[in-house]
Amino acid sequence: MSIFVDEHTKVIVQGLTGGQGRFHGLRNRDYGTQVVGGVTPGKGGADVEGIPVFNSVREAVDATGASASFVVVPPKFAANAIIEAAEGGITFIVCITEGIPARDEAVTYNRLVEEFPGVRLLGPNCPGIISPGKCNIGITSGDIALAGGPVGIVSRSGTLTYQALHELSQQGVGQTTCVGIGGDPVPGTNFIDCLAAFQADPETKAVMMIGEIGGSEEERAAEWIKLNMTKPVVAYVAGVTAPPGRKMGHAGAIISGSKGTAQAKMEALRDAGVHVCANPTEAGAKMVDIVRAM
Amino acid sequence: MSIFVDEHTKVIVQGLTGGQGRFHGLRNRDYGTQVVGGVTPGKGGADVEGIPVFNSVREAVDATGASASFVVVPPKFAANAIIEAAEGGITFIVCITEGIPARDEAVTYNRLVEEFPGVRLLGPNCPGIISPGKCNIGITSGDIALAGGPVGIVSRSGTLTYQALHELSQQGVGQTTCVGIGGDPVPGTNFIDCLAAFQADPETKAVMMIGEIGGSEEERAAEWIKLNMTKPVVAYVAGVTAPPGRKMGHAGAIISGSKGTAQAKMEALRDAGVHVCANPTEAGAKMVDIVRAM
Amino acid sequence: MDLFEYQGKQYFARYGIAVSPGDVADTVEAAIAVAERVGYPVVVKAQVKVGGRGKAGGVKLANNVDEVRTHAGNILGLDIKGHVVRRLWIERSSDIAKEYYASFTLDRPNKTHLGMLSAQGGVEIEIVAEENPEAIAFLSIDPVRGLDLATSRRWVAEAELDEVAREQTAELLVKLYDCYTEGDCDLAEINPLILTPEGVVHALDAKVTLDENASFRHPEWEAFREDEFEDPREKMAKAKGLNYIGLDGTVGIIANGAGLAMSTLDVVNQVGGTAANFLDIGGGANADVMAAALELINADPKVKSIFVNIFGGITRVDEVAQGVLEALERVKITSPIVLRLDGTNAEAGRALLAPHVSANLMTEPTMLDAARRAVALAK
Amino acid sequence: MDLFEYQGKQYFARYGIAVSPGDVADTVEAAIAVAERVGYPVVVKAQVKVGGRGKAGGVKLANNVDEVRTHAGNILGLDIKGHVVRRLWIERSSDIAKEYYASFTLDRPNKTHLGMLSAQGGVEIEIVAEENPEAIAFLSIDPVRGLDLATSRRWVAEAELDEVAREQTAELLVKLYDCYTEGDCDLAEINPLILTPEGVVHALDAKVTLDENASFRHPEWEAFREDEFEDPREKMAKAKGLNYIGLDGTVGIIANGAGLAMSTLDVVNQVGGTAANFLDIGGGANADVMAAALELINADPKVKSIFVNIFGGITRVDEVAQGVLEALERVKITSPIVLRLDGTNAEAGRALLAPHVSANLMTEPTMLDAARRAVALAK
Repeated sequence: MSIFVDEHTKVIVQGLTGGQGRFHGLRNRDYGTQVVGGVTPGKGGADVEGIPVFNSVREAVDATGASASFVVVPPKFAANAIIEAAEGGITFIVCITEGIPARDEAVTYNRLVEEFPGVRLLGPNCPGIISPGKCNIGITSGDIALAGGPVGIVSRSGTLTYQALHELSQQGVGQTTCVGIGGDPVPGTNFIDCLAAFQADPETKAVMMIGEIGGSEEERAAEWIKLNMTKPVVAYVAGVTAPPGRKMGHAGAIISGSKGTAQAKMEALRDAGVHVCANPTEAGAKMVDIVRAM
Repeated sequence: MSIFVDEHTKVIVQGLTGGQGRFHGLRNRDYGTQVVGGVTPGKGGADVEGIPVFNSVREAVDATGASASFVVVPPKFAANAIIEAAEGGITFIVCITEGIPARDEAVTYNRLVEEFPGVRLLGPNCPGIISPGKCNIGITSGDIALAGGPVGIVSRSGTLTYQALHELSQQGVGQTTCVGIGGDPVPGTNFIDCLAAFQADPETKAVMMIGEIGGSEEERAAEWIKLNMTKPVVAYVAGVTAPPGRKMGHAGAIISGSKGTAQAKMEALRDAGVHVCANPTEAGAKMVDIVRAM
Repeated sequence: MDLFEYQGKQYFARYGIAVSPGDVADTVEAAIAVAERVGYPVVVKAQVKVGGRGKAGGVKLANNVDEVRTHAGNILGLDIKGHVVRRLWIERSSDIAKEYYASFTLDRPNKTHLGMLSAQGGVEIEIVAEENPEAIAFLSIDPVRGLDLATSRRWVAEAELDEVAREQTAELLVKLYDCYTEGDCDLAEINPLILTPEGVVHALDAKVTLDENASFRHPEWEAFREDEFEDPREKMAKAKGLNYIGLDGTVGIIANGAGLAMSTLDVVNQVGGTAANFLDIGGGANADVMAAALELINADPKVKSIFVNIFGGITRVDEVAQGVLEALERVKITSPIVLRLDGTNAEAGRALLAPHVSANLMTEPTMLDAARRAVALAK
Repeated sequence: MDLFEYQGKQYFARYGIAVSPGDVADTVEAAIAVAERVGYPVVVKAQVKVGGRGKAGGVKLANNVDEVRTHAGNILGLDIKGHVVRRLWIERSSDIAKEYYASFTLDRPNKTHLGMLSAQGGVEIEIVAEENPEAIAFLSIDPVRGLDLATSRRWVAEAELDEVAREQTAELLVKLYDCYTEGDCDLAEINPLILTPEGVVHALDAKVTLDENASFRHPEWEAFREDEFEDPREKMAKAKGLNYIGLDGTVGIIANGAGLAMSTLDVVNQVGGTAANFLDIGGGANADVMAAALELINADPKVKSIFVNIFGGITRVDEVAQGVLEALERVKITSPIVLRLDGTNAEAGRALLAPHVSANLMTEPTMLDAARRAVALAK
C-alpha cells in the first residue's frame, strides 16, 4: 500500500495549459498517473495531448470523478486555485507553486481547516508526492524512485527528497510513498500527518525523514514519534552549519535566535529514538541496513 | 482629590425600590452622596423618599445627568442591569450583587471592554467605593472612614476593607478613597486599575492594599508596582492558613494546586518593595507610621 | 459543586456528548443487573470525588457476572483517601486506540474562557503542563463570541489529534463548550477522551464542577444535590446558610465576611494556635444565625475555645452582641468564648455584654488580643 | 526584506499609524535642514539594519543646530556592528511617559498570526519573554477573521496598558494589523510604542520586514529597494536570480536546491572544511546560471576550491555538465572545481565531462567524496 495516493487516484491539473503545468502534467501522466483533466478558466473544451481541459474544478470533477488536484499556477493565483479545488470537491491538493505570500498561505491553510476539514493540502512550494509505480503528482523524477516499498519518505527539502530516493533506490530498497511537504512557513501537510499515515500503512516498514533548520516541526514530530511510532525512523536534518538570521533558500528555513537550529532538532529526534544521521548518504546507508535486517 | 468618585458624582440606584436598594441608596444619600435617581422598570414616576424613580437608565441619565450607577439587583438580573447602565450612558458602575454566575460575569466584563471602552465597572460582589466626606456608593459604613487623605485603600475582601478603614481612622489617618474591588473571579476593576489611579492622584500619598488567596491579581499588581509605583504601598494578604482546594467564601478565593497561595502573593509583593504585614492591625500600624513620618 | 463521574456523564449526555452506556449501582446486585444489561466486558468504577481511584483499586474490569460480583463487593465500602465508596458506575468497557484530554475553564487573569486540548490524555494534565507544555493546545475563547465549529476545527488540527478523530472531536468540543457555558460549569473536563480502534471518539470520564451561583436557572441540579454524601457538619452549615469548612485545630472560629474569617485563621495561627474551622456567617448576624454557628462549632469535639470575630459594617455590633446573648440562652456551649466586636456601634455592643462577662464569655479589644486569649484557652 | 526605521515609519504612515514628524538626511547639511523644519529638540538616529544602535552611539538628542551638526557628523560614517551609517533619520523628540511594545508576526506552529503586546516596552522583547513572560499579552489571530476593534480592546485591557492609552492603542493595533496583513509584512514591530505625558500614543520606532513573495502586489516597495545598501556580491547574486549568502570559509559552494545547498555546507564541515558561501542556483542550471554562479564565487578572494553539487531532478545532469563546460569557456576560474553530478542522466553528464577532467576540474561519485576532495584542495 501507499499513503494519500495510489494507482486509483484520478488527478486534474490546475494550470495544465501553462508551460510548467503542461510539462509536469504530461510527465506525471507518462509515469502512469491517471491525469484525467486540466483546468484553465476560459479554455474549457480544449485538450492537452488528449487530456481534456475544463473551465472550473467543479466541471472537471463532475466530468472525470477526480479526487486529487495538482496546482501549477503562478503565486498570484495559487491561493484562489487551492480554495477552488476544495470547493470543487477535490480532497487531495498538491501545490508546487513557489513564492506564494505568507499571508495568502496562512489564510488558505486556515480556510481549508475551518471550512473543508476533509481536504488535505500538500505544499505549497513542495516537490509533490510519488507512490512509486502507482502515482506521481509533482515534479519528482519517476526514474529515481523504486516501487514495492518498504520505506516511506517524508521531506521538507526538494532536492534532498530526490537525494533520499536516490540513496535508497540505487541500493535496491524501494519506497511505498515519498512525500515532499515543502519548506514554506505554512505547509498544508506536516511531518506528523505523514508519519501517522506511514505508521498506519501496513506496507511501510520504516520511515526516512528529511528535516531542515527553521520552525519547530521536527521537534513536534519527535514528540509524536516518541508517543506513537513503532516503526523505525531514520532522519537527517540539513543546516548544521547554517548561520542564524539568514534565510537559507526557503522563507521557512531560518534560525531565529536560539530557535530552529539543526542541533536542537537532531537532539529531539534522537531523544525520540530516531536514528539521526549526519548526511543524506549516511541516512540512506542506515536505512538500507535497517531494511536488510528485517 | 479622590479617585473615580467625588462630591460632584451624580449617582442613580438600579433597584432603588427593592429592600437592599432602598436601604443602601438612602444610607449613601444620608452620607452626602448625590443620589439623584433610581431605576426600576415599570415604577417610573414614583419616588423613594424624594428620590425620583425612572423606568430605564437612559431616562434617568437624561433627566438627572448622572454618570454613576449603583446596581443593587438580584443575581439573575445583575448582568443585564450592568449592560443597561453602560448603554444608558453611565460611565462608572458599582455592582454589589453577590452570587452572579461566573458565565454572566465573564460575558458582561468582555462586553463592557469590547463595546464600552470608557465604562468602568466596580465589582460585582464588592462593598463599593467611598471617597470620605464626598461620595459613598455601596455598603461601606461611612462612620469608619475619615476624610482628608492621604491614604488610598484597595481591597479584595469586604469585611477586611472595613477593618482597614477602621485601623487608619481610629489613629486619625484619613483616606482619599477606599475601593472594594470584590472577591469574584471576574472583577470589573482590579488592583492595577486602582493602584494606577492612586499613583496619579496627587492627594494620595500612600496606598494600602488588602489581598487574599486565589487567582494571580496580587502577583500582577506586584509586577505593576515594581515598574510604576513611586508611592509607598502596605499590603496584607488573607489566607496564609487556608487549605488548598476549598473555596474560602468567595468563588475567587481558592488555592488551586500550587497557584494562588498567600505566601506566593506576599513574596511577589515584597519583591516589588511593598511593606507586607502579617495581619490587618500590623498593616494599619505600619501605614500610620509611614504617614506620620511624611 | 463537584459532580460524581456518573452525574457528569449524565450532564454530558444532556448536551449530546457521547459517553459509554452504563448506569449507577449502590449494591452488588444492582451492579450485576447493570452489567447484564449493558453487556460484558464492563468497568466497575468507584464513585468518589477524589482523584487516584484507579491506583486505590477503585476501577476494575469485569468480564463476567462473577467478576462483577467480586469487584463490586470489594469496591463498595472501600476507603479512597478518606472517601468511602457508596455508589458504583458500571459501564460497557471500551477498546482504546488513543487517549486525549479536553477541558474548559475560566482563565481568570485574562477574563476569558480557556480551552485545553491535548493528544496526550489519560494522565494528569498538570503533569503534562509541567513536563511538556507544548503538548497542550490552549485556546482562549472570548465569552461574548463563544466557540464555533470552524475555530474548533482549527484547534483540533493545532493539537495534532489523529486525523480520523478530528472532525468528531471538533464537533464534540463545541458541545462540551455548550455544556460548560449553558450548563454553567466552572470546569468541564474529559480525561481521557478516547478514540476507539473503530475510529469513534467518546468521553470515558467526566469531571464537572457546577457554578452554584447559577442554580437559579438549573432546576435539574436538584437531583445531583440529593445524591451528595457530605460531611454532616458541612451539610448542616449549608442548610443554615453558613459558609463552613472543617479544619484540624482546636480554636473554633466565627467571623463575618470571608476575608475577615480567613484573616482570623491567620492571626490564630500567628499566635501559635490552630483553627478548628473556617466559618463565615455573612452580613447579617442575628440571634438565629449566631445560635446556629455556635451550635455547629460546639458539635466539634476538637474545639477547646471559640473565637467570635465581628467587624460591624452594615451589621451593627450591638445587634450582634444581642444575638450572642440570645444564642447562649438557647444553646449550651461547652467551650469558653472570646469575643472581639468592633465597628458600627461597638461601644454599645460591648456595654451590652459587660454584665455577662465570665470565665466562659470574655471580650477583647483587638483581633490580636482576642486571638491570644482564645489560643491560651485552647491549650 | 528588512526595512530601515525611516522606511518602516513611512510604511506605517500609509496605514494611518502615528509616528513622530521627521525626515531622512544623508548629509550633515540635510540633517540640519530637517531639524530646522521639524523643530527642536530632535533625535538624530543612525539608519542601520542592526540592533543596538543606541549603545553604539548611533542615537543622539540635539537641542540646537550645533548639536545637530556635531551628532550628525559623528554618526554618519560610524560603523555599527559592521554596518556603516550612510543615512540618518531626524525626528522631533518626544517626551515619554510610558514605553510599550507591540508586534505582529506569523505563529508558525499554530499557523495563525501572533500579536504580542506588553506594557514593558523599550527593551528587547526576547528579554521580557525570557524573564517575565506574563508581562506579554499574546493574542492568537485567525488569519481568516483578522483583528477587530472589540478584540483589540480586550487585548489592551489584558495587557494592563495605562487606561488613558487603551483606546488609542486598541485603534492603533488594528491599523498595525492591517499594515502587517494588507502590507504583507513578515514582522511589524513597534518598540517602543510610547505614551506621552500629554496622553498621546505613537510609534517611536518601526521594525518592518516585508515578505518578498508579495512584491507583485506592492509596486510601492520599489522605493525601499532603491535605498538598499547591500553587500555588492549579494546584490549581484540577487540580480542574477541566485540565492547567495556570503560566509567565512574557503570552499566555494554551488548546489541546486536550498536543502541540498545546506546539506553541502554540512558535509564540507563534517570532513573538516569550511564553506565560503551558501549558493542555491535553483531548479534550472543552464550555462548562463552556472557561469554567473562560478563568476560570483570566483570573485571571493577567500575561495581556494569550488564544490559544485548537483542532483538532477527535473534538471537533467547532462544539461548541467554542458552548462559547466560552456561557463568555463566564458569565465576564467582561478580555483580548482570539484563536481558531484547525480540523478537524472548522470551517466551522460559524467561522460560529457570526462574529456575535460584536469587538475582544475574533477568529478567525484558521491557528495562525501567530493566534499573530501574540495576540502583537501582548499588546505
